[in-house]
Amino acid sequence: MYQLNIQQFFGPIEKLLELIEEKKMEITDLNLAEVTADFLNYLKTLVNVDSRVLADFVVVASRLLLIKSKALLPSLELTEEEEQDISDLKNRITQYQKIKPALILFRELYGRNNFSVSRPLFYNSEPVFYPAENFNIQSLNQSLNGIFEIFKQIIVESQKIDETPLIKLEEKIEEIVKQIKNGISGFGELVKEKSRMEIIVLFLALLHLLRDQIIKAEQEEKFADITISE
Amino acid sequence: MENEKKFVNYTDIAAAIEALLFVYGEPLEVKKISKLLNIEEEKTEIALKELEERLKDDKRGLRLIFHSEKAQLATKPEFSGFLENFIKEEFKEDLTPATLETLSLIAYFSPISRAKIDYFRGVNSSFILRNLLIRGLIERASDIEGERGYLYQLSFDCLKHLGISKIEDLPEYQKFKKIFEST
Amino acid sequence: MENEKKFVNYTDIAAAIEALLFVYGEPLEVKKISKLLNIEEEKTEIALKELEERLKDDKRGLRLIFHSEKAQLATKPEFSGFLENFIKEEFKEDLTPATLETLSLIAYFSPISRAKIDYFRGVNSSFILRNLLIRGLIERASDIEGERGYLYQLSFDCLKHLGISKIEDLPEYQKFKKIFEST
Repeated sequence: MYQLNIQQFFGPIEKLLELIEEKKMEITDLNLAEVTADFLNYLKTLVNVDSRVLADFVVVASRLLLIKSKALLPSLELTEEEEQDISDLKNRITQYQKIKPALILFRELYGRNNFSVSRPLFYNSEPVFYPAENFNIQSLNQSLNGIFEIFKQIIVESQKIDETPLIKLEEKIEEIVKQIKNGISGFGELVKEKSRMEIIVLFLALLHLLRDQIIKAEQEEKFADITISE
Repeated sequence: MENEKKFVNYTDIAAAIEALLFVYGEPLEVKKISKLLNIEEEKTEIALKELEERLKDDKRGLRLIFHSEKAQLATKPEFSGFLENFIKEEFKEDLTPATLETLSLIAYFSPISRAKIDYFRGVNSSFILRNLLIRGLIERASDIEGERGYLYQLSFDCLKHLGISKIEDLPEYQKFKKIFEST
Repeated sequence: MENEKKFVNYTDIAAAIEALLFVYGEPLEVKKISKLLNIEEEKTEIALKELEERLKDDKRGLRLIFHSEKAQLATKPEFSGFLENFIKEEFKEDLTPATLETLSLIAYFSPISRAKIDYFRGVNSSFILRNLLIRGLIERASDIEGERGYLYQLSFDCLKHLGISKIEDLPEYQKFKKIFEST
């Protein structure tokens, strides 16, 4: 049997809210920019997470980076779509904050172990053989075909996930350092022919390296290539 | 029907419903109870209310659980200390934080679609939903598939595990339902 | 015990006994009840008498069968005809798609555990398995207890009804066996 990925981590919205609340801050652009580094660090701890879930985290991370860039470069102009994305993220965190107390109350109730017990179906009856009219070899065969039809879809879906290689931030950080040593100096060159997902992770890796002052990066003007060097 | 019983009043009906639910054990639809007793649904509802009220008495060890137009007879949660042996296997294991997060969203805001759950959590929840369905903690709200897929709600077993007799008994249910509707 | 209840009077004890007998189903010895509730046998006897008297009320659908030191909760005799009819009617109905699904997995892959059935169906099957056991269509495989509980197979009556002598005679048996083993 293939194993379901039982997730031990929080959802990205819950995590973001937690980071903000830890610092007793309001949900503003500035404060979201403030917790971006912490969120990226959390992302780094997500090992063995399937790529579908990781992609959702990366979407949130890329919006945070947008907010962060805007905070660092006030002259940066965002497109309407980007503005929309940012306000959507803030909305979701605000909504989550409102319903979070319910989630805490529920957890408490679930763990209390104060339960009701019911009786099984026809508890005191002895089994009696009652076949039904629609019970025969054909209906059994039909049913089983139906189950495997649906089950096949689930397997295909989960295999698709398994086959997508996990793109690990650590690996991408190493890749950038190696490529710079090999003489590559532009981010454009680095991400040539890479998947969208890989580009996002490479960009995250770049920001990590910048933060830790391992590399230098320059951008002559908006939309120009980013020059990177040791 | 040969064994048909004539009912004189609601107290009579309530006694018959108690016997019926005791024998059946599982949740029984209000509609089905009416059919079995050969009375109007309205009368069944009134008799069920009467039975529910009567069971609230301290002298009684049982209570009625109501959920999605069905009723079930079960023990009062104050006696759970004597009934530890009867906890189902599926409820013994601890739930992960993400699973509890999903389950509580379903509890307060059911019936709720997967799209809505994903939106609130900011992450795909399909594996978690499958896990909750297999454990029997949630169920599909009905066999009608909505435009955006199935709707989910808590199961009777989950209500019993929580020790509540209907979904509205969740702490501050109305308040959070209102907040949710405004989002 | 964290959830232990303190009894104040016999009415309290009677309520606890009602809950206990409801869940256990079979006749329980006074001694066993006393032990479960952690009270003296004398007190249990008095509380049982109180429960018996209270159940005689017309408002109740249940009664206490109390004899040779054993007590059992049951329905009042006046409902027995009606309840027998109910069981018969219930089993005359066609099998639901969910029931047929479960039965087909058991037919082709027996003996099979509940965990496996749940896994293929993607939902909890415990209620359906109980239904099939009572209907005499399946049985627990003798003496083999799987890691996570019982294994299930078709009953002898059921095979006879289907007109096959062994499960290998089911249509497309080899094909399904192969799929099953590869998952």
